[in-house]
Amino acid sequence: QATNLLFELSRPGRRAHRLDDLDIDSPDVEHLIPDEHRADQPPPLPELAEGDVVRHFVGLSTLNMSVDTHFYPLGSCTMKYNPKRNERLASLPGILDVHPMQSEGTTQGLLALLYDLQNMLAEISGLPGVSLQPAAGAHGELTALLVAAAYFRDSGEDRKIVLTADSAHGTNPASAQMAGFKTKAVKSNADGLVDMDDLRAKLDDQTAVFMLTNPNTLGLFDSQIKEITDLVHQAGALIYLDGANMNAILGITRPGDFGADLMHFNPHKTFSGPHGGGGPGAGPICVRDFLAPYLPSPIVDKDDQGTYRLRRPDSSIGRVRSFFGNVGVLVRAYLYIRTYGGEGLRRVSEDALLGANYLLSKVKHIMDVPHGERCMHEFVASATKLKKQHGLSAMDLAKRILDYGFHAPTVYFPLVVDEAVMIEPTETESKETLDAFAEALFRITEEAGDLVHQAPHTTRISRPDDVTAARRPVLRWQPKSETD
Amino acid sequence: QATNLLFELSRPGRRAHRLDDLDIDSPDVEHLIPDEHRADQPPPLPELAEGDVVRHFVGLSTLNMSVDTHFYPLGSCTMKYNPKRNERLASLPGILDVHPMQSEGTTQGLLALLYDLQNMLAEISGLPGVSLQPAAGAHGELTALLVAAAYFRDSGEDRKIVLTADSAHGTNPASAQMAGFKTKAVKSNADGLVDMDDLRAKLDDQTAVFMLTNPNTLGLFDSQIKEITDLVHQAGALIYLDGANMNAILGITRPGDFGADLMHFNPHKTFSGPHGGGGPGAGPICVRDFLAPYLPSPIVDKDDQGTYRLRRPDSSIGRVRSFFGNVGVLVRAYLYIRTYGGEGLRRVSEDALLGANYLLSKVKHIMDVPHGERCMHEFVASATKLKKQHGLSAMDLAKRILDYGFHAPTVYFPLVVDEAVMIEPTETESKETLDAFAEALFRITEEAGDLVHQAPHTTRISRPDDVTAARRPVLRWQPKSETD
Amino acid sequence: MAYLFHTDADRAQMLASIGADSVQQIIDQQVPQDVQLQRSLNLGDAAGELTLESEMRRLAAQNSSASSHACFLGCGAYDHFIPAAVDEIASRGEYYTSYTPYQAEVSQGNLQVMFEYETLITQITGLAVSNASLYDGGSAATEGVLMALASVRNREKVITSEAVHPEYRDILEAYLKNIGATLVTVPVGDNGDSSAIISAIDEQTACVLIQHPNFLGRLEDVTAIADAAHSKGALLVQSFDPISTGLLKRPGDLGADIAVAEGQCLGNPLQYGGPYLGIMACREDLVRRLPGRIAGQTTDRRGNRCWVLTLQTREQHIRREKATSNICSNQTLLALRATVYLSLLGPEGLRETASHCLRKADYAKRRITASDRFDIVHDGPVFKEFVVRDRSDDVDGLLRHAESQGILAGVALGQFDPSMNDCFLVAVTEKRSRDDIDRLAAVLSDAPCRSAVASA
Amino acid sequence: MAYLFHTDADRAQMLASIGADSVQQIIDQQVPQDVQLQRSLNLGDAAGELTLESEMRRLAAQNSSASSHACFLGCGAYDHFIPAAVDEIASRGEYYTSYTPYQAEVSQGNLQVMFEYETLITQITGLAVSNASLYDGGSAATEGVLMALASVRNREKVITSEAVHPEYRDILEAYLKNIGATLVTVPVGDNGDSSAIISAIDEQTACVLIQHPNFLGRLEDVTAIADAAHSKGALLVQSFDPISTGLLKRPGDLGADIAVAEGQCLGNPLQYGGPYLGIMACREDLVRRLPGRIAGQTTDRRGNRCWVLTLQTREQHIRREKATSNICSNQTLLALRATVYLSLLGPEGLRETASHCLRKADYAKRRITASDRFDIVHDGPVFKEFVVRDRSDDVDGLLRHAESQGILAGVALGQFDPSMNDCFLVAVTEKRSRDDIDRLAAVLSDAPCRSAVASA
Repeated sequence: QATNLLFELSRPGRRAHRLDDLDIDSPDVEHLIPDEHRADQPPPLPELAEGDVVRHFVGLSTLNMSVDTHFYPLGSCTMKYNPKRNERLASLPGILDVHPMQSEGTTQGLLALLYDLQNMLAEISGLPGVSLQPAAGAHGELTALLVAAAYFRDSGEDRKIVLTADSAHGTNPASAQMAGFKTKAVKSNADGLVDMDDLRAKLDDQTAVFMLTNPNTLGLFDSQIKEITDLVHQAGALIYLDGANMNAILGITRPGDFGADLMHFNPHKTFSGPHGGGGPGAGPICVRDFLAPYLPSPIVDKDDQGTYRLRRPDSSIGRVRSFFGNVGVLVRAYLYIRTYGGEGLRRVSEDALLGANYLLSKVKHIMDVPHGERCMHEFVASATKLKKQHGLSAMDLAKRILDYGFHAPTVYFPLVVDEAVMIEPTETESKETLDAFAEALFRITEEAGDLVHQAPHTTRISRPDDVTAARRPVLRWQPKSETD
Repeated sequence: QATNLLFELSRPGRRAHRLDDLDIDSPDVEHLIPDEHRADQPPPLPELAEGDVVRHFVGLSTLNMSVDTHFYPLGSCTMKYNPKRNERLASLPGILDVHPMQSEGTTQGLLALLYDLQNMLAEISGLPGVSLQPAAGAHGELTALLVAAAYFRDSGEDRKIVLTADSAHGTNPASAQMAGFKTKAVKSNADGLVDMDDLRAKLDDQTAVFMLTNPNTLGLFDSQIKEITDLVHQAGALIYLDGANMNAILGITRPGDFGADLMHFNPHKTFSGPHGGGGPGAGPICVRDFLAPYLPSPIVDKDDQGTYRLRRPDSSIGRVRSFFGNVGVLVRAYLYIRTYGGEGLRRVSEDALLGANYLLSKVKHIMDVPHGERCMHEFVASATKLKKQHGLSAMDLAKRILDYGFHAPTVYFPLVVDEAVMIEPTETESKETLDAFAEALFRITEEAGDLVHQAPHTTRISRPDDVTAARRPVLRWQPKSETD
Repeated sequence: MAYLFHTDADRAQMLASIGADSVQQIIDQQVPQDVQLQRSLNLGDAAGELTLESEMRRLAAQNSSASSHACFLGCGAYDHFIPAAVDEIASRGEYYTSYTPYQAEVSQGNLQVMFEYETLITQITGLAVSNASLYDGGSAATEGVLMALASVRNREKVITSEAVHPEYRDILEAYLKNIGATLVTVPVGDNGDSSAIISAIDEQTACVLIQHPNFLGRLEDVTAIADAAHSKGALLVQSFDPISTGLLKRPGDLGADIAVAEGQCLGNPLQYGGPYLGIMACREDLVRRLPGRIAGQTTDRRGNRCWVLTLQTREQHIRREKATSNICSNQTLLALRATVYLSLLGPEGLRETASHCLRKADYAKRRITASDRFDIVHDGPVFKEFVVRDRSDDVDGLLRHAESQGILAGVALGQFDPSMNDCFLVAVTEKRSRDDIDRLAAVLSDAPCRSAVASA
Repeated sequence: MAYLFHTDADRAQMLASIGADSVQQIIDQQVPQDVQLQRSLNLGDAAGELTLESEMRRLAAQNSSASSHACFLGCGAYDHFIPAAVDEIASRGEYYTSYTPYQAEVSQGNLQVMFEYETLITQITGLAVSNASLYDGGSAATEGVLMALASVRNREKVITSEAVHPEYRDILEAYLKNIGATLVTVPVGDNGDSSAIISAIDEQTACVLIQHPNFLGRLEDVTAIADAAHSKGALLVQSFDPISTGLLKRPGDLGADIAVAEGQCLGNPLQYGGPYLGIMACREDLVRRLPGRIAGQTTDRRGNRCWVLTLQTREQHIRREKATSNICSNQTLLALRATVYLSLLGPEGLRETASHCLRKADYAKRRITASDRFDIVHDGPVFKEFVVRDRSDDVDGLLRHAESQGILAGVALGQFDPSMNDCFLVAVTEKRSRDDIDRLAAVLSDAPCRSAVASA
């Protein structure tokens, strides 16, 4: 399959897309653009025929694993089945071809959908204020922290510290930093939950927000949750819930009910918007009523006549993105929620729990699972013993499993577990697939030597040299003459 | 990738598609269908989840070579690039969702397109009567022969013999047989063209039609063409042109101009309708004016008011297919012709000739090409010498070339060349691809032994047992209990 | 230009390798001057993608369709729902830009799909063998008759019924005309029973072709006809509705020897009549007369299970004039769609779909006949299609009126049979909502009458 | 249910392996009773595919769109033509159902696309390095400023202009508010020259953010601003229109240090504002401050060229609070579309597209101003967008009237700047036909006036 770069396939004079001759009278380009602005020639893009382009990109696609082709138990990423109906319906011209600057009068259908989605997310989260604007989970975190900052500023409180769990996604501290906060990490205890003593020690009147992931990145629901949220609220701080793991608790428990004040959703995870090779996602946030006035603009309102309107909240932080938000992703989330309905969504989480606990019940006989007999929608195993006894690292395991036709789990995250192997099967994989995956893991533990250390063997490439890539970065193709 | 059959993936109780509850009052099924008609249970179809189904069929697709992924020089099949715009435009709801029994008043756009296509095919063929109804090339042959039979019946002539070339596609004699004719084969001469003596010997007042492929399946344009058609016409018979090779002569010469009376087009070849894994195609036919009254019904006419109407020709043979024809394929043909225009279509054929002659100029140094230094859009090489000298048969060559990432040429056809290897590069492959293919052929001739005899080595399966498949046919999956 | 590759530099190098000055020279060396076209084809200028798309959108907007209108048209082509996964899979280039699997090693995807399709067809027909598909339901019916003629030696009579799709009978007639077979078409009796067909069967009869549910939507007494045919040594060819097998007994269970069908309803779009999917299945002992491609299971040199085209000795590229049929293509892409469709539905989904059609059709009957102007012509059970009589005898005006109100209300039957000039055929699929049906009934009952309602 | 797999039998076996009686028990073992939801979510019933499709079609039909109307709206989102091959490729499951290429061995498709995308972006920007994409043009502009602030130590002033997209400036403000940077926004002078910006730049200035062509369509004097910034030790961040590079000099050629853009125009659908594509490129020496994912070239253990995510030490999952940015996704699917789009266009296609936009915009200007009611506000060159003044001062009425005639005529500028209440912004892409433009002019000139035309 394709290995040549587009640029290497280029031949001067080849063409794919062409426009027909202009059917209007118009001065030449030279008369419309002054010399000082006009380029002598267009950018040196590759020159290709349409057949080249299609074969190239179709060929490249076959070098990817994907949910459509493989089991993809990448922990924390919720790689569930992406419904084809959602792709079809999000592509209706009355959705796909709507311009963001159209007037409200011409977008009532879409605004109705977005309004309903706001309400759905409020119901699922138990938090009434909703902004659909953020473009990704991390963007939602940042937005929520900007909201919190504005709230404290308005309240005249000078709180500059954000607490994060040491098991948190790296985006938590990074988002806090971008929102102008200093961060402190709260330790996990031996059970993988929040260390209450450490929390108490770090919580004070400087604390603005405690960012919490629950269930956390170990796949554990923190049973101390009410105690935690009460403690934080008593200190005058807010609880932010990282919603990356919402797939575990839909209809089972609601962040707003267990004490969260702000949260984001990852619709591309929880509500099966496809991940698109790394994006686009979306990161809508939900907040308590007293925080709603600070949400970014616009949100969708419905007036007395039943007309949908865009509105800027009274004390809005402004905007975090141009236009409304990642509407294409949001439409898919809406369709997903409608497809299941309220009871169905709970069943999603139940099946996610069932699948994860079933796989856990098999994997724990193969490798260590440090934190407990039960998990929510994912669990974290450790290759520490395997590494000591057989020289089999988490990396080896991840690489070798590719040869068995499975995508690898997440490895080396969360940082609180050595040689972490984080497995999230999701609810859309069959028992047969989970059995086959466990069987493959088991077989790998009986393998040894180069078979595992040099794995994968069946893929086009194997163990790329990351170090050289970073030390002497080659970040673009250049014609020979330029690189010489 | 997928090897399990759908039926093996089935688990009782799994479901994908569901309908919501009926929103009407209606008696139960039992009251609407009497017992004697009602099945106790629905057919024993497999039970699968949507994710199963998608992963299964996406996985299977990756086991195919295709034009989108590989060079596919399958002689006589014209595997050219299938334009993506045609797929998009043929899928517009106003085309795709039109019911065949709609009134003319509701289908004027589509009828206008089909009317234009009739005229385009008449212009390209030089034959004014057009039927778009036949569903495939072979169906077009049969339809044209039914037209010829009706014509002779009306003329009171009892002509029961159809002549075919010995190099002809097998469909020619088979179609003749189905139309109630007896067939005789006309030999090829040493140059691969029609043996004029043999033609003269076989031509008499029993001859209804001479079915001719020109350029023929050797990729040769018969330079005797005028002599042939004159001779046949003098005998009171008709010339049928098998249009499989029209990609060679668009705008260069027209069948009507060189003496053909009837012909079919293969729009899925010549006009790049995708081949769809073996279908659908279409087989519109064009005929001389005196044959037009016999065409199948309906054809599209335009009345004085500019309204398009369906019409049954006066002496129509009736129908050869339900409804209008393979409209989806015809729409793509229309779009293809519009995309090139008149001069562009000639360029298509010129580039097809250029590519084929270029590849010929390379291949003739690697293996025998028995018929001449020049070809039209394809040529036939022979592995006879390679087989004698290196034990490398046409089959070995075809199988081994797969390992190099190319689809195989057509082999063992036409029958008039021993160890035939029939190569049609088409105009939508680059010089680089042709060079790489020739290089691969050359390398294979330097290989030997099991490397070629057991090839391919890189594919999921290799050299299936065709003999057992035919002797003890297994034509469906059955549950274990049934097969035991 | 459009999809061409060769640059001027490529052309020069290629011509040099060929040893020709120009492509025109290559042409002149082969195509006699006197047959060369001395002008450009009169087909207009090349149109770019943007131009073509604008034009096609305009042209498509001139057609009504099952998207713009509520569609109650049937007659063998039906507006059933097509799940999105069907389109998603069938639009993969590896399927639609591949060809007939001549090289099994690089066609296992298509071959396995063909084998799965064949199995699914045996499951919905109750017969042992299916081919990999034919052109459409109409030509499949004719191929079924030809196959029966070839299987039952020395008999030339074919019996069919007016209750078989008139277009299918047109095809049959065109094919049979030149090969010396006799076609007997039995009129439909008023009571709709099978006695006329049964009494037409004799010792000269090679086969009987019936349709069940029939062209007018009624259920035939297939078992009785099958028994009668078999007792005279004839074969029964049954054209059936694949969706109906979610509720009705299957052809094989009813005694048919050969089952044929239009497979459009199984996940294939209407597209004004084609490409469609010809389904054909038969008894095991008839397999070597079966036309069209067949995929079968075997093993490769390494012992792996795999699939190949098989029984090719029946086919034209080997047998030439002795082939069982001239057909050398199959409708793989449409068969793929049917395979995905049936996989998504499964037994319960097919039953549910059939049941919705049946019950909505029944509801539509009742709603339409709430108006005095309309009768249902036949008593007795139907599946998803039924004949309505307009007592005002203005079917054409009625249907044009409905079109203008966004409804494709039915197919005028007068075009097939002048005695049914006051009748139209209404088909109801699972896609028609209660609202669609209520609007249909309202539009029909509100339509202006050319004449007063005839007295009852 | 919908996409779930487990049958009752599966459930029983799985629970047995787990050693639990029920899923509820598994929940109870982890989630305290007092936080469990004691009711069902109030989200209505499950909707089947057919139901959902009917509803969505109805809902979509309530929106106007660039399909139903001739669209002259711009402001950073444009109705450019998208070749069908872009959709075909991006709809392959291997692309859209995969995730961030954490395992390079099974992600070479996405990684190579990212590397090709980055190269193409360097080609259209004239800068040395590109990341693999950001959220959208607006957040990219802000990330560009943050990057400049981090690169130029100890300066906190950011200068921008009112001629930068107002929404982009809103984002910038929201981000800068909490991190102690000072934002200075320079008004647009009547003559549109760059003197105001240039004179605002001082030794405290970390960077200048401009847009060229600017929000009102005009061309800025980028080189002069770049020189001024550089002479004071500040960086220039330029937001540009990727399509314009078919004709205009590129940001890197003009002296920009960091280029950002909205990449929607490169083959991505409008979809009411997102998801879109944030483009960002910079000078080589700034690479370690570049936010977002970056793919780089390397070799594997067998010595084969391949691609990996690289420079990850900048990223949040390693650096956490010391990361250059919190962004951990990129818009791969949209970057793929842009990559395919630019590959299909090539240099000549991009020039042709830019040239059609330019010349059609010029034609539209002349047609619109044929009516006395309308002025073009600015002299001087524009690319594809320009400001029209309605001398009758009834922009809202005008635009509503045009909507009713099937035309989305422009964006009212009063919503951004009350002083431009009588102005609207018109964008013309290559998709607008002569007929579209003529209709636009006719509809505008025929629109009813709220008041008489003000005297000139």
